[in-house]
Amino acid sequence: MSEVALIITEAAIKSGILLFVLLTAFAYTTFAERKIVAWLQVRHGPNRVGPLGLLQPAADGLKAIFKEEFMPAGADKKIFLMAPIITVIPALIIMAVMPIGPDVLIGSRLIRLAITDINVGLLYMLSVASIAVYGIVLAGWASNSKYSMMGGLRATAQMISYEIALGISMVGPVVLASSLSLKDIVVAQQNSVWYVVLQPIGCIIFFIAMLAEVNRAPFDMPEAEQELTAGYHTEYSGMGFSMFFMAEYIKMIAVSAMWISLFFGGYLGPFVQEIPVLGIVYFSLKVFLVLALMIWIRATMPRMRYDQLMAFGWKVLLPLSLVQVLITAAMVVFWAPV
Amino acid sequence: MLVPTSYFVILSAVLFTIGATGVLFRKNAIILFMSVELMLNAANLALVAFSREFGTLDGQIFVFFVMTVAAAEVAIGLALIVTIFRNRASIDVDDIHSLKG
Amino acid sequence: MVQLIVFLILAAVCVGSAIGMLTSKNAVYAALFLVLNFVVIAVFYLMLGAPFIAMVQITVYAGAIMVLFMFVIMLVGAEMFQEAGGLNSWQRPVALLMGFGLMVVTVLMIATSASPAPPRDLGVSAMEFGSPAQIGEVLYTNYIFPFELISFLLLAAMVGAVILTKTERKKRRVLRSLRNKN
Amino acid sequence: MFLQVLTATLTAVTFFPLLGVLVLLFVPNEREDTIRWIAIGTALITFVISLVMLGQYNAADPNMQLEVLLPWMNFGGGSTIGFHLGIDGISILLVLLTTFLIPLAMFGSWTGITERVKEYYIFFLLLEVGMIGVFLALDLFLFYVFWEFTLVPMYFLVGIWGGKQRMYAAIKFFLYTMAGSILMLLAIMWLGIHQGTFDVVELIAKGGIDPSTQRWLFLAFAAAFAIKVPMFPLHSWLPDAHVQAPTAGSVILAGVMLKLGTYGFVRFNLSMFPEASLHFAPLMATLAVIGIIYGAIVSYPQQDVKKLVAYSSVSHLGFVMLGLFALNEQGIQGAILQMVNHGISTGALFLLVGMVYERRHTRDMNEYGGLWTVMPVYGTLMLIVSLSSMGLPGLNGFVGEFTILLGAFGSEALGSNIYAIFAAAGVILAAIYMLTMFQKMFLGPVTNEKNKNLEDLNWRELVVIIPLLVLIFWIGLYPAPFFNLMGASVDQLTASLDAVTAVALR
Amino acid sequence: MNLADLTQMVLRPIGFLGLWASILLIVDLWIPKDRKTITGWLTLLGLASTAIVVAYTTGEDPVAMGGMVKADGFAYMLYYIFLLVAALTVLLSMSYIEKNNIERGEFYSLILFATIGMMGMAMANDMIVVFVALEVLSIPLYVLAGYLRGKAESEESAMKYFLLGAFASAFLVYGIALVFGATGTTNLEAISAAIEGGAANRAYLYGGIGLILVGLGFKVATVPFHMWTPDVYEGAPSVVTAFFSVGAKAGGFAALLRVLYVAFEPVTADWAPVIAILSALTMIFGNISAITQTSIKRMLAYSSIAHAGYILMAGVAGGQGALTDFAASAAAFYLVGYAFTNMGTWGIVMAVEKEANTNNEIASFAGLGKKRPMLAMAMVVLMLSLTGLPPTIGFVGKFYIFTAAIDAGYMWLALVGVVTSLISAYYYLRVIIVMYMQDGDVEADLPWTLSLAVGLTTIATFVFGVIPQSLLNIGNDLISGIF
Repeated sequence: MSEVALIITEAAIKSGILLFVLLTAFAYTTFAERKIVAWLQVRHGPNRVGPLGLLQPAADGLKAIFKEEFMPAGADKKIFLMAPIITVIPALIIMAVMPIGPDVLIGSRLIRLAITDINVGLLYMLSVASIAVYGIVLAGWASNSKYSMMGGLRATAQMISYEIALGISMVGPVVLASSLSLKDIVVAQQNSVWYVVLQPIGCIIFFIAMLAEVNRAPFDMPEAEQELTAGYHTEYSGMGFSMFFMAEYIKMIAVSAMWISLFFGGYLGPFVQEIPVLGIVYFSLKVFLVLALMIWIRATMPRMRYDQLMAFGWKVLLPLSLVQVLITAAMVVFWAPV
Repeated sequence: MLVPTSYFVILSAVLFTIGATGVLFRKNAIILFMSVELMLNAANLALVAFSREFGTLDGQIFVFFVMTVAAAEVAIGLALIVTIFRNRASIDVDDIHSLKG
Repeated sequence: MVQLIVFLILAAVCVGSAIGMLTSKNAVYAALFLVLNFVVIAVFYLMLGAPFIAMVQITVYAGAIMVLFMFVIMLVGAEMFQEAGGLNSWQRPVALLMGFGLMVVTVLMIATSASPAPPRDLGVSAMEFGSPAQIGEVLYTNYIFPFELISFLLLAAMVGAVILTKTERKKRRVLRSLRNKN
Repeated sequence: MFLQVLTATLTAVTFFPLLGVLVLLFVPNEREDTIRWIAIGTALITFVISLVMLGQYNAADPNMQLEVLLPWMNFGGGSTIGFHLGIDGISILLVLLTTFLIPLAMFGSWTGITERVKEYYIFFLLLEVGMIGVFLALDLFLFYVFWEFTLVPMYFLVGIWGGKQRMYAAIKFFLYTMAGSILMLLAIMWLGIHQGTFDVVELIAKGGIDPSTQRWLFLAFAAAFAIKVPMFPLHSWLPDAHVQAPTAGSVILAGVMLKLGTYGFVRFNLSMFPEASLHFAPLMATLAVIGIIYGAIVSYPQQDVKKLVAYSSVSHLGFVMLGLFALNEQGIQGAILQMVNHGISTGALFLLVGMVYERRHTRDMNEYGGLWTVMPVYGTLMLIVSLSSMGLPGLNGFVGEFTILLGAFGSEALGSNIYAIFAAAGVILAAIYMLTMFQKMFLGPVTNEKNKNLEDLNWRELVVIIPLLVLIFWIGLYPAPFFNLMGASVDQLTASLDAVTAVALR
Repeated sequence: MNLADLTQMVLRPIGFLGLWASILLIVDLWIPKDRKTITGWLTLLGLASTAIVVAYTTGEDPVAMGGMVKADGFAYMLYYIFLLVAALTVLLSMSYIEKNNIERGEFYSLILFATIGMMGMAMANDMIVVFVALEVLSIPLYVLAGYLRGKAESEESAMKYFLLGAFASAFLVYGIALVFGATGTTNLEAISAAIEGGAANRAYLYGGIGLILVGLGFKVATVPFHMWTPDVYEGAPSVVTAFFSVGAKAGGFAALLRVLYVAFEPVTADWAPVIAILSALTMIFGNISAITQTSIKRMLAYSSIAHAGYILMAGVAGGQGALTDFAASAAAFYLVGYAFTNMGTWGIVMAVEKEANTNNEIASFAGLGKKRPMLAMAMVVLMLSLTGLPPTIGFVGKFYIFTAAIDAGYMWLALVGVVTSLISAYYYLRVIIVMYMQDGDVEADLPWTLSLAVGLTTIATFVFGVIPQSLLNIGNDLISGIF
């Protein structure tokens, strides 16, 4: 087989695996969320379908598929149908540059445990994440409903605002590793320490901003049930609704993966150099912990008021992240690269 | 085989003229503004193509600056549109007729 | 060859979306067409060895600028405005014809004068060409002056946008009463 | 050096009126008489300074005298612009005429102007600066500055204190004159660049512009001057401006401003572009003759006295132009003297018309009739001045016109007597329209009730007219001193012209 | 080269002003709302001290930042003009923005930012700096044009200005892209060298030059890219109009002349006739359209178009060796003259204007000659200067620029210039007529800052019209042998 064909085959296989993993993970994240929240609230959560309710996601999926698609009156049909798709696609491709383990040798071939590793990886994730807004804002607009519209607009404003803090808080690790490639950043932490040690503020800012970016509690304003009756996806049902749901949870996974890669050494862990496959395990474990943390927060934190949320983003997070960049730059200049 | 630079330039010229036509053709201030953005993008495409042709990064850097400027322009432009809308619920440039000409 | 085919397909999409933007009645559609156009252009950037610019293109243009557009369109309800009459009946075809003529002339001019040969191969450095590191290197040395200059631009734009849109409550009431009078 | 320039006679005579302006600025508006006295006093002192200048002047020297030269500006190209003043036989009489007429005109408008008095006199003094400057400037740039500057005060004088149609007249006057002068500006710039200097004396000395270029330069300068003169067919602004201007304005307009044009022809066209002058002499002479006849014919049917006098100016200045383009000594000498004559006679005519206008507020001849019986002194004066204007021997007009005709007859440049013959016919026509006017207004019985009780001239009006009358007789009877003043300079000019003529006719 | 190079001597003026503007933004927060005049004075202080910095910077090695900028005499000359214009604007605006209830400290900062943009344009030696500086100049102006909040015409004016400005920028960028495609560089001197080398693709090059001309033509409002001017000038707050009718124009010309004289010098013979025709059209159209205007703001708008034509005339003379200096100093001098004259005129317009954008008819000047003789006299001097009559700076400027054109062999252009000056006399005179020869009940509101500005400009207009040598020397000394 020629080199080109090999590369294509490799990429195709990796993509297939990733897709499968993501979809499964999505399904079980929803399940996990319901379970964890239930435990935290001293309930049982889903436990009817399958042992411990483990088949619940499958049942939910089946139900969504067979449910009737409902088209609101006066909706812009084309865009109404397109919006969920536009939301899902970025969510699916965002993980393409995420390294989930060190390079492994299979036969004579060095396989990277990421679909691709490009030198603008971090930017890629950021840009794909920024595209995701469209689905939401279009869904809100196309539904021809006040509440959807408000939800959509709020989501847009919120995401744009927090994207800045998110982007700037990334600069710290990037400067320390002097690369925009996620893989390089992870490797750099191998040689130094996890950047959470060097970048505590950046780490926290990123976490907060990423919660807002994926519209998770306490920043789930756009879909606030009490005010907006679920926001931009109010009018969606069936597959449309589940696609939004899917996008949201996959994005959760994606940003969690980003967070750990930037600040918690990604796939790094004991003996990962010797046994590369351990990287995948560490990676999955860390992601799961972050997801659990997010669910925990959802279960315990009250929702923020919208204006407070915006003010917090612009007046607290953004300046803080700028200060963080300044400190990092000073550190790098005066104490030589760490 | 690499695509010849002139193909990109021709494409960019086509986009540029479409944009320019849009500015002359449309009346909705927002769409007019979007046409301008299209023109800028056409210019950017040409710059990147030339940059590749000469093997220098100057063109790419220029594009970087154009994008920054465009972002700033959009901030101002949209602020203006919002302001005007507040006062008079229309952004049709023909409706803006308290000034003649 | 593969590249050429990809180019031609994408170029068709690109021009198609541009025309779509031009002819859309609905501003939201126009904006979406433009987003598509920008994304395609980003792909061209990748083809031209400018990955960094491609990513910035998507983040800034598609992710920020066009979202803002969309936001404003929805906020002010601009998509509802039908262009009543628009240009005078004879002006429209004239404008279109002029635009088309200009396009043909430009294309012919470029096509006849520029060499159709593909650009030279960048060789080993091809992988690194246009990488963030390289861009940064140039940006912070040769182009440091415009880079600093642009900070004033951003500051001014920020101040300006705030000034333009910030309304004091009192004034608003006056405005509203004025509008009611009219 | 700067101080020297500041105290030089020519600088003093040019800019002294500015001192008066400065003083006037601090006088309160209400004290009108004070304002008048200060203004007239300034003008009189200026006249005295000009007499001092006359004393310092050496009539035997044909070159520029009492020169003032100060580098002024440099545009970084080669040519420097200088502040260059000087006087010679061609300009001295005109300077004296100006300084002489201005106080008279001011005095004459004592009762005529009652509104915005201060501004009026300020503009008048500014006008004086501009006109004297034009006659003295020896640098093209400086000349142009003064030349254009005269427009502004005149524009205001006509526009603010003029008659009913004053705005129209003012704008017409301004645009017409400016239209000509901008062409001259182009030529000036061309000369400055290609000849490397803006200095008139240097330019004349340098010469050597090739004849075909000279022609268009000549035309460009001529455009400015011909409009100002005004030559037929560019005269249409003149009746409007004259009729609408206040009396003193008309006096200065006719008495001095028209001479700016004829002076320009002598100083610049004849001196700097001799070949072109020779080339265009027949054309200019033809236009001049047409002007003489046309002016006279159009004057005849006018009912408005002022308009009549205005058109007669077209005719008189035709003589001046004819004399100039005879391109010989008599012609030019006569022309220069005729400029002075016209200033005096027409100035006096306008003043006299103004006096009766102040009494009756009309200039329509039909309103008058038999004035002689009511105002004998006025009638006598009017008669003398009219006769002078039409060129009766023994009065000044005759001397000028006769010399000019002599020149035209003997002119090699024109090469034909036909011009002189037609011009002579103009003298006769002048007699017709002048006498008709006189007859209509002064002779016969008093037909109009309103005229019955008109007062004759008072002492102030006599003070204004008498000096003019003295000059009318002086020049008419003993013109030699005037010819002496200009003789040497004109000789020098004609010598160079003759050389050119000789070459051309060979 | 690194960040430390930003402290290079030649960058000090622009850096100093930038710092001042930024600090002013912050300082302004502590200045009480009803005493924003303090901010105005601080702005003036900043401009004055920048002028001092400029004076101490002249004579340094001009090329800096690896050829990005070239702060030579031409740039310094223009710095002075920009600082002057900005200072006059600040002086004019103090009472104006207070009167119209738009008093905010940011107003002054925006003026400073725009000034920074102009300075950037004057020192640009690379297309990228031209472009960025142009935008730094334009964006504050868009905001300033819409500063009369709640006034529809001001907002519309800003909108129009903005859309056309953005449109023009797009042309400029595409033009630069094509020139880059032809020569492979954006550095002005390198472009020139590449063209001389002969390798440049002519189609790209000429297309690029054309589009750059269109782009900059929009900015400086030459025919046929002028249609935005009257509306924008009329709708914007008068003080802002004054600012951009001089400042923005000067900045645009600075860049235009530099680009033409330096980058496209080898192909002078090809672009000079185009510039000549543009210049002629601009003069003719601007002046003829001004005749029919009844609003003084629109009249001045068209007049400013016309004046762009005159300055453009200097463009044709350039690119021809020694003549280039001559033309450049002519343009600079004309700009100085125009700055004084026009700022003064707008000051008077503001004095007569009761509330923003009212009382703008020329007819509303009726009777000014009687009521406010000094003010009317000032207006007369300024109008004469705009017409180009001696003894005013406008005349010297026109003389200078026409001489440059004739020197370059464009006699016909000079002819168009003088003929259109004659046309312009008609409508400038009309203002004088109305003031002096018609009666009216005009009221002029002259706070002392306004009278100071008007007085200074009028005196300068007159004095430099009579003894311009000192000014000429500055120009000649600074601008010699630099292109």
